[in-house]
Amino acid sequence: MSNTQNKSNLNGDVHIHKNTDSNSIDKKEDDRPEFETNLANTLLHNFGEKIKIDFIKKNRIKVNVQKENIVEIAKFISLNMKFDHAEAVTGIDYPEQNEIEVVYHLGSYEDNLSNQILALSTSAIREDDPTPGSDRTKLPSLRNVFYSVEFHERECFEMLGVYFENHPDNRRLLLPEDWADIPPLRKDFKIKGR
Amino acid sequence: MGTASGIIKALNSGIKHIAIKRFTLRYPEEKLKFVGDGYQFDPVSGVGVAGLKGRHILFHDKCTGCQLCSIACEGIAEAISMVKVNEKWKQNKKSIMPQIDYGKCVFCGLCVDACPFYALYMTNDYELSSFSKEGLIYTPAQLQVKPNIEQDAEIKIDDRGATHG
Amino acid sequence: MSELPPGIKLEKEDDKIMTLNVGPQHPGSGHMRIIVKIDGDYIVSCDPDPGYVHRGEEKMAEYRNYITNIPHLERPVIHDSCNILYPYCLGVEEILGLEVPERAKYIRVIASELNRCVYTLYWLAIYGIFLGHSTMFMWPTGDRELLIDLLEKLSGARVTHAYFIPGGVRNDMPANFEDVCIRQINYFEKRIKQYDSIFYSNPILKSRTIKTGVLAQQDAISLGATGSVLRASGVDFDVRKKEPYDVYDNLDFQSNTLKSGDSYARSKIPWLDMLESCRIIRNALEKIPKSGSVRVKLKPNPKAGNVETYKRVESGRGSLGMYIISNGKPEPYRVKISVGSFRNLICLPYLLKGEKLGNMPAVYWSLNYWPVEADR
Amino acid sequence: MLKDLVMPQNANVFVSKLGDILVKAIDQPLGYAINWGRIWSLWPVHIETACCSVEFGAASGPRYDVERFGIIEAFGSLRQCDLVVVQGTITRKMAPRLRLVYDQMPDPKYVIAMGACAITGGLYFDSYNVLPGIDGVLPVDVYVPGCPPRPETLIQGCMLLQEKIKCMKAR
Repeated sequence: MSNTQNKSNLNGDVHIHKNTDSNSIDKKEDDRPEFETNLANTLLHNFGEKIKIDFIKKNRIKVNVQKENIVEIAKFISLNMKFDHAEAVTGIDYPEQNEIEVVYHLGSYEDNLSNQILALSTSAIREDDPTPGSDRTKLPSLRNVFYSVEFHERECFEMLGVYFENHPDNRRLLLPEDWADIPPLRKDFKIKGR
Repeated sequence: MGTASGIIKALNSGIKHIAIKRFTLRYPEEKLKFVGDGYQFDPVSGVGVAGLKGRHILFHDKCTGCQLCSIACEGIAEAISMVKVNEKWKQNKKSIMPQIDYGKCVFCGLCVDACPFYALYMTNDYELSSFSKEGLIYTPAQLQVKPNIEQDAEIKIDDRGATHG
Repeated sequence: MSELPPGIKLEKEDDKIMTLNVGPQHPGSGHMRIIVKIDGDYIVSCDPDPGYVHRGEEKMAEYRNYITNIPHLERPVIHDSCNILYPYCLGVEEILGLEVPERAKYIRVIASELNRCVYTLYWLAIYGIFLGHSTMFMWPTGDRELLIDLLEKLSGARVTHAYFIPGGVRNDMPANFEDVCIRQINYFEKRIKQYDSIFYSNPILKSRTIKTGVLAQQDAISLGATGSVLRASGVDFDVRKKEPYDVYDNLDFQSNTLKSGDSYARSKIPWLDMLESCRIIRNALEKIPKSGSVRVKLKPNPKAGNVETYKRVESGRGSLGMYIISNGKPEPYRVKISVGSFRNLICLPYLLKGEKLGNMPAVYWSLNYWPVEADR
Repeated sequence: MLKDLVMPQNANVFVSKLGDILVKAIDQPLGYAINWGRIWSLWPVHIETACCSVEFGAASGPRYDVERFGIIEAFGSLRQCDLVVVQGTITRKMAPRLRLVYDQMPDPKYVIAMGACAITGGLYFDSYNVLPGIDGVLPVDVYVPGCPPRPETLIQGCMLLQEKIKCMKAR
């Protein structure tokens, strides 16, 4: 499905912001796809300083938000922009920046949005000596906004040690019951012989 | 549609199979025929030659002991280790050749892709079961033996179904 | 009593509610455990306990370079290995800036459609035998061998092909592959059309699956279901149609949708997809360029810039995405595999609640769930 | 002669000698018969540990049809089984369950390690959750290499196991 079709079918709820704000994206760059830029501008128009656009590519947008605002922005994305499910929740460990980034890849089953993936990323503080669940590595859970993230967040909790507040069921999912080491997907967890 | 007609329909399509030929391959007597002599790789064009990925065959007169196969396997299964051989080849100064542990090998064929001297190929031999782990380790001398196998059964399709023959 | 291994405890429940462990050694559970609480014959709640085949693929991928990642990344679904390598190859091609030759794109489509049928037939066989329909185990496993033969001619292995590689495919098609492929696909299509009479119109199957485990359209969307589970609930979403990759936009096919959302519809969608796959393969074999290169030559340790990419394809179990982050080293910084099985798992507690225990295999296997893939 | 032997004072010796002779005469054919029975009823436990179960399923399919040898018939109850085919990777979560299953089986029992992961860990030699082979968990009789092994290799492995049982002393 081409982008021109997408634009004509765009849902009425989404107000495309036409005026060039100081914060909005420069449209002079030709390689930026139009439909995706409009989507990003909708977000920028409504939240302004709270969000930061990482990149806009064909069919892919990545926005970066603070963890205090993520629930509010996710609600907006879910209700007004019609992104209705999460494809993946990825935790990425950055020991140098001392943070753990969590990326929600949000997709939609609406006809005009179905080729789009909106990556909503936020980051939590990383502790060098993790005690999963009781240290400062905490994020608000999006489970009440996107129901489909429930198991993904559980997986992220055990693999990266990010505790999701307000998640109904922050238990272990894949690892053995007697796992007592640090969460395995952290960079300081070394595997055998490497 | 009623239950009865559903049962009759299912029975009817099942009963037809009485007249269909047997599909079973009688394994120890018949063996499947494969494309070519096994998976090979042409480093000049950079494209493989289709074939079964079975046990390797090592050509001692071409192996230079460059360890590229071993390096390729390092990130995959660590199945290939270089061992000393009691042979003198002028292209192989260090006299080392790959030894493959089939307890670790996953038959991906990336070692064949890595070999630039046409020394390591894969053959159609797949019968490698053993009583012990040591029996799965193939030394360079064992690897140079060309397997002697008769594989000739092929799928034949006609009006009365598929069969091997 | 002997000492119990860690993690297994004997719980004491009240008289009415009983806890039942289904799996991991249970013919109906596969490689996972489902902890169900039952009241008489009715399931009160269900708690899936996956992770018995969790092998740390994502961690291992961080220690291997872009080429040596190929063999182990296909292991989660060995019988659908082309489709799980597809998004990885697409992603790495974007990261390294490779242009895939046209012929390789068509070969990829053919291989991935063959592989989708192989996967679906195995799943159908398992679904059949757990519903007590042993003919439905024998027929698909037999017909599967026809396609496995084709894939074996193409790639050299029965199931773990390791055939896709960033920049194309490992080797070209063998001689007269097209003729053999057309002949076997025609026969195969004739065979699977008979499944309708022996399986899908069988009153035993119908009484066990119709109106069990109904997933409404709105719930399927909000639970984030994908693949056959989603399309059985009436949502028309197929990545091949919505976000065509490689040459799928040149090919003639349709995505199948059913409305009812019960186990019967979920079991029928993959079968309809197989018929569609046969069409795609024939179409691709007509359009494929007759000669040309099939692989871009790669350097041994290719390096990439600071790029991240999320690519997805339609696998046998639904949308399969790979999120690859590169930081300029020969190894990826992070690989996340987002698989259809794991996404569909969340439907299981929802669907089983209030269902009878005897319907559990019918509902559980209809989710098109492959535990090894979900655990990764 | 015989009359000399069967004296009241050496009757005990005679009986024990006769016992030895009887055991020697019967042991071999009886043991052969017992082993013959065991060879043709190698029924595996239905425990799938990882992805090799795909090829295990294919081996029971119409093309290879291992049941024509009387072996590897998929079976429900582990109390009636005498073979564990470890179908692939054993993770740390699965290992205690596998041992639990093995301990519950009646003697005699045999183990086939199927696939590279079950033999040495295979591809997952550096994974944090995978055991490096099942030798530490179960005593293995036959190793079937491959990733996964072709059904032919599995059948060959079963035949090796039959050879091994033939040479075993039946108890």
